[in-house]
Amino acid sequence: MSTVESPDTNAPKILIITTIASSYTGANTVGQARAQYAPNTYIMRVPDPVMFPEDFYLRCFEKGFSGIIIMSSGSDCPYEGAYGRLSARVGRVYLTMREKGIPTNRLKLTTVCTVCKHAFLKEIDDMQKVVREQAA
Amino acid sequence: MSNLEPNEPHVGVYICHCGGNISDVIDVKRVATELGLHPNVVISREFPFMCSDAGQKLVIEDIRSGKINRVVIAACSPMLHELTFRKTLQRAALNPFLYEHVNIREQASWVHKGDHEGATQKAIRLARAGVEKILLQDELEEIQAKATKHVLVIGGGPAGLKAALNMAARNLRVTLVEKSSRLGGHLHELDTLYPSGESASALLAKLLAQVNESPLITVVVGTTVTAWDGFVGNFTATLSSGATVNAGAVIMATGYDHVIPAGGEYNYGGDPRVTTLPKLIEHLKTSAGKPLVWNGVPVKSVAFIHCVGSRQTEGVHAPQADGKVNDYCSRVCCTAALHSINVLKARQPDLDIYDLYRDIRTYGRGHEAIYEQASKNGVLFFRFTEDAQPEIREHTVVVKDILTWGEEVEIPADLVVLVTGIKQGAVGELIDMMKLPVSSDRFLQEAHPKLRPVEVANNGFFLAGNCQAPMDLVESSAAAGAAASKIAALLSKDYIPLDPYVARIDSEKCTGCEACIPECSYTGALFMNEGTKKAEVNAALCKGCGACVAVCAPRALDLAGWSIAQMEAMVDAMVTEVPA
Amino acid sequence: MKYDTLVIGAGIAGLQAALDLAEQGRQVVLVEKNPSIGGRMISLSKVYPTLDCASCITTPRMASVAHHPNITTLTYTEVKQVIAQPDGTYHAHISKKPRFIEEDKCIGCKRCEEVCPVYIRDDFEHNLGAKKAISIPFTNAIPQFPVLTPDQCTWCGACANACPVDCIDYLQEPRDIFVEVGAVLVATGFELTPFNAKPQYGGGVLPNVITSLQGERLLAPHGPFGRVLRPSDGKVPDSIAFVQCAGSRDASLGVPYCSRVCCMYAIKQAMLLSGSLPTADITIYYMDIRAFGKGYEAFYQNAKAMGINFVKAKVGRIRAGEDGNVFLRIERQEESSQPEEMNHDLVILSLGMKPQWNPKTLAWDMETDLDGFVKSPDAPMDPATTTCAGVYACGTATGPKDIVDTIIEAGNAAMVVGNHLARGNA
Amino acid sequence: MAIQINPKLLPDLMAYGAGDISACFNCGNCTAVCALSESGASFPRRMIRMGQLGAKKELLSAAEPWLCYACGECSQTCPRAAEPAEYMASLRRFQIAHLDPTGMGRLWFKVPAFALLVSLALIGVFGAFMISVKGSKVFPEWLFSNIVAYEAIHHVGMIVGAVLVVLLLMSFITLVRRSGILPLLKGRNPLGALLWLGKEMVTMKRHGDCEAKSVKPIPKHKDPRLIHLGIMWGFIGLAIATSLDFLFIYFLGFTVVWPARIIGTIGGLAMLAGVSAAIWRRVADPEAGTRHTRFADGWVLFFLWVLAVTGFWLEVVVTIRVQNIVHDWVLILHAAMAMELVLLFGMTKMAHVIYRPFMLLKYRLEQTAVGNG
Amino acid sequence: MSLSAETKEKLKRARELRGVSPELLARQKENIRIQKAILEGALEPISVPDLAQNTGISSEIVFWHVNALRKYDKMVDVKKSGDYWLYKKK
Repeated sequence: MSTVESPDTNAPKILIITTIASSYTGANTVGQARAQYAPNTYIMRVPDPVMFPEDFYLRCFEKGFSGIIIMSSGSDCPYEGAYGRLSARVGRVYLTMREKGIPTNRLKLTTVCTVCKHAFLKEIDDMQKVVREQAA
Repeated sequence: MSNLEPNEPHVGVYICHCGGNISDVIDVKRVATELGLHPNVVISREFPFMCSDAGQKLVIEDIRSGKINRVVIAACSPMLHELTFRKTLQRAALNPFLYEHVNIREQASWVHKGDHEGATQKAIRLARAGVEKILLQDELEEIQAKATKHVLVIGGGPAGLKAALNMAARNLRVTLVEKSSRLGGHLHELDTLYPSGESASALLAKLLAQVNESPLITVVVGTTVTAWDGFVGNFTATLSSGATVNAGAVIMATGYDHVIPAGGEYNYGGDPRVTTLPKLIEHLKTSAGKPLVWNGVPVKSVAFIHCVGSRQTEGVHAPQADGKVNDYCSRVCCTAALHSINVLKARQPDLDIYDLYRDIRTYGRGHEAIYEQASKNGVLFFRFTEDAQPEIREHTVVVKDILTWGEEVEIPADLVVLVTGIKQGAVGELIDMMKLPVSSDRFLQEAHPKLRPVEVANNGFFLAGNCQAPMDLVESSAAAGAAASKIAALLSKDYIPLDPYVARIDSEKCTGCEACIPECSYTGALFMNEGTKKAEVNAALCKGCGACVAVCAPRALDLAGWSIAQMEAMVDAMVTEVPA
Repeated sequence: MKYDTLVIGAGIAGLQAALDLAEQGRQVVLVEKNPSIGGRMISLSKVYPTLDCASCITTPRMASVAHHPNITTLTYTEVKQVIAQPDGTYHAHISKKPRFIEEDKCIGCKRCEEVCPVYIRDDFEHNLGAKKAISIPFTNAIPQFPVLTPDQCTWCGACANACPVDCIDYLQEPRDIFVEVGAVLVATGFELTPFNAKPQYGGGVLPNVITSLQGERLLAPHGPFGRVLRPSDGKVPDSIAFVQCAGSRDASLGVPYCSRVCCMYAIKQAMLLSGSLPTADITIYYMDIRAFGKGYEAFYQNAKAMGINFVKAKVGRIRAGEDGNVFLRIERQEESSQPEEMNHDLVILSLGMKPQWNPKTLAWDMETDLDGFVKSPDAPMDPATTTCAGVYACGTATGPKDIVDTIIEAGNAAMVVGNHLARGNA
Repeated sequence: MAIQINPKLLPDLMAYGAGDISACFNCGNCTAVCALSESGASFPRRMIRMGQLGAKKELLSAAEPWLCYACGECSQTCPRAAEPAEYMASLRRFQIAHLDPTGMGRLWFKVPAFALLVSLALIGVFGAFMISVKGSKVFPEWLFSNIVAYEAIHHVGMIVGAVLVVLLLMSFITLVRRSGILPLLKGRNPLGALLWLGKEMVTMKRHGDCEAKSVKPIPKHKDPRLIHLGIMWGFIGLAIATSLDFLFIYFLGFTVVWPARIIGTIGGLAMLAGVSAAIWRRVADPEAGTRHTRFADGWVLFFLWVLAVTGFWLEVVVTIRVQNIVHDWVLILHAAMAMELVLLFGMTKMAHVIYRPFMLLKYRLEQTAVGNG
Repeated sequence: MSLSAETKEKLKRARELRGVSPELLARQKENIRIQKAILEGALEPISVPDLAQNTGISSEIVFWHVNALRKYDKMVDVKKSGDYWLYKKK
């Protein structure tokens, strides 16, 4: 079977991990405002990214994601202590990434609220630049 | 025909057009065809409105016919309709958690309008990810929390009083906690109420009498909530008195504060002839029909300036304490100001009154008549724009008046009344403690303005009155009634059904390493069973954050409905190629 | 038949109140005079301030009501009389209008509609679109039964011939239903102020002057033209005007009150228009912008930032120009006092709200206020109470209001009705 | 320089009849709906706002009140029922009253009882004057001529006439000064504007424009433009007839039926018809433009009507040459009322005969200046 | 499928009871004429103003019927041309 590959199939992909409480709603807000961004962005919804072990992120890179943005709830986080744990864990992921020679700017921990439209778009924009540089 | 074993997951996939909201951008037929190729997908359809009755019927019929036992719907945001379709599955007698909602509207068709191919491919990948996730999903059961038939109302203003009375009428016990020393809130400040003109004191007396009569309402004044614990159906509030209150639900009726003009705005604080509307109303209340005298000087002319502390623009207005301006409309001030003006004019017909506004927002029932009455009373109106604020001078106010084609007009004024807005009360600590969401205007955020207007996203919290947004008495009474109505339904049974998304442990895999224990922030939620030497979870106390999951080396811990395996399967689906 | 509550009107207010009551364990009979539940909201395009599509919020509620075990829904049915009983309950006489089909047989297959040769104006599309003399009211209608319009039918028999289940009944008569209820909730909603009330505006005469509800249909996903086109000749409009206060705040029309929703729906429609017609000029002529609700001011400011023109002027006259264009005469207030004619190719009159139904027709002691809406004598603390014991009201039956405020009021009404029933049982 | 507010002017203006104008919320509907409002001559709202702010000087010099023909469309469509048309009428009264150097004009419009008393008193005075001068047979001769010498009466009459001329002159100077017409005339030939004015006065085209835009078609018998043309041309006809009559009698010693009598009769009929229709419009079926008729305005119509009717009466009497005491009374009444009308000309609605053309001229000069500039 | 005897009888009774007004019949005839003219005039993609000019029917009425026919699958919109859409018989 011969398939014509769309340019998108090979385009670098970005995984966006969002929280139900804040950033997922924030991503909806962006949609409601009809702001536009590229479709190589895959939004994953979780109660809190604190659930992911370190190897989850490395596995994502291995499987084909070029960039990961973790949009946490930051100080708005409904779960006690979760943000601190998460940022510590991401710090450990960075160490492993360095060891493995993966540029650390391919993983970004940030905070996006339910109405943070501009922050959301800016993070995507920044990461698009990173993954395009990597691809080039 | 599918060659799946009967006990294997049979997935039905439904792609919603959402009118043209999705199908105008995404090739929904192609998405459905592509998903149909998945070995576990036995039905893959597209449909104009999945949320419509006909759409839901389609799902029900497919389930009832035995063709499918897992459902994936790619449509709008799950925030809107995940619950709708769970109920659909329930109607078809299928476990409602064997359902995955894929968002291809807010996060695909709406944001990739210019790239139909890219959006379609993304939709295919997201729908596939949904299929992979649901394939690994087990039948979850709702957790039933005990329903304590006791409600905590925080705030003893009219909204809190009204909510308490409503719930007492349904035989729910209520504890009403008021920070100040007396019930009634801002009703104490008011003279007469618009549009009826009735006396605020009389109304308050009536309400207080009803509250006093009710054996089910316990009033605690001069008290705050100092500690907060528990979950819907079983909250525990610790009061400043040291007492604790057990409640199944809580109504936030914490009210509002007046905006105090900041940084010498309109010379407020510096010029004794500049005051605010609340202060004028207080004066009206105490001066009982007498002509207006301010600082011992009889007043002949008054200028009212609207939108002080409301509808502010960055760069024009000084920011509030948190660095943001109040860009919202305070809703009640236009009518309140005009009502007070009419009261003044009735007392003192020869008083010259000037009203400087941006838009007169007498929107409510009977409000426009108040505006008209003010006009007929001879009040002279001036309209200014946000970028040309009126200027206070010696005994005059100067304004660039739109109604006079932008000419500068000099208005004589012995007294300037700033029509100040409303802001969120000083409840920062309380809502931090309760972890309640706040909107950009600092008021408490409802779960959805239309679907769940008086509920907070956090289970068991309800909103009544001005803590949610500025509203007048009629509106906050309605909000209090609506919140009470939701609680009457919530606490009507002996238990409250809760989402089952909590941590769970495969005790076979648990090595008893105890690494997870310090990760948990919720007392009693995760603990070591002394007998088995393995970790255990108390589902009613677990909040489902998943912090413990990440550190479990043998992967014995997982979050029900959000397992790492599911997430990994989704990642794999997202990166799998889509044929063009 | 006995129920706890009779809810009159199955718009968003009636639906929400019925659901809340049913969730509290009350038996509700919900009476709707139209062939489908859903009210005005189901016909709207999107709703402010979140820009959710109206159907997305209404249809699931409609489905929940239709399937709720505690709710009996009677559509195409009118309340004829409500009589108070000495024990404080009410007896209601309800009349079910003939759809001219047997509902227990009909499978909603639409074959009758396909074959019917008579094209008539579609009231759901506010006459912009067409339907057949027998047709299902609209795509998402609940129930999915067709209705035959007898005074437009030529009795040709085509529908009966095509019906696979032989459910057409050409001689169907109205049917009486009697119910006993503990309380009544009036949620009868609004209608637009008359289109032609101000002859200076050419409403109903100039084809490119349309009502705001027609504007909603133009913008709705399944609208009559499939896209935004003007009615006179199908041109893609390039310059669109909204005339605010075209039916409210105007003593000369007998509607001195503010209809509360028109500013916001006009801003919303303007935003949607600028989304679907990015190059079009859109102007809103207004007296005061009343963006008073939560998030509304930000919505208004967004619209301004999007390039929608806001002109403070009350439109005086509207006249026909060339090629279907329309001229609006205004006083240029913000610059000088000079009058000016503005050229647009589509004009939307932001009409106001007046009560859909006068409860006095039921000859009970329920009063309306000067504005014609149901009187709320205890308004500050009990907005749902009426002058009639055991009868409550909510939504736009008690005055103009938007969906957010209506839904909150409906929740409150459910509480108050429930309290009334609880008192009765005690 | 910022505009200074004078809040006391509006209540004063309202005393001239604009009783509802405080309800105005400045929406601009009146200006937008008005067929005659235009760039450089925008009304009624500009005038209303000036009134609200208390800009008395602007109001007294404005031509706009005279550009309005009270079609009533603004009042019919006013969202606040503020009656802008009536406000414009009040401004006309206000201007007229403020032109009267005696200050009586203000009382005349604001206090109906005053107007009634003055009116009746003057009829009495002029009646007495007539009786004494003409030596009527109504009363014994001694009653007047014995007490007051004919000469004395004559002299008083002369003095009153002189005072009247001075007052009218003063009014006219004030009018010219206030209206600000002089700078407009500087360095310009007013002939074009005068021609335009003449044409406008003959046809009242602007009045017609105003009605052409009315949403409801106006029946001919209620058409205010026709009514006004009838009154105006009737008046002019009568004036011509009277002058001719006077000339013929003076030079020939007798009058002739054509043209004097015929023009007079036609003029009289036109005026009678016009005035009757105007009264009927106000009494039988008042509309936006007519429902607020003030005593001072009704007075003019009443006087004109009585003058027309008594005029015909006398015409018939002269023609059939019948003499009796009733006819004498009618003659005295006719003459007395005519005299009163002339005397009060400057402070009543009659002044519009000067005001409107004058202000139309100013308007034309302004508009053409704008056009040229 | 043909009408059952019972339905036939009901139809006959309905005709007797309610009747069909001459205005309704005339309108129906006119509508059929207009729709025929529109469909015949739209064998190739055409705009509403052109269709109106060709058929001599006012563009407002043409547009209403074009949408009626579109709704019932007898016409389709093809593409936008200038300020107008082009419609075609299906």
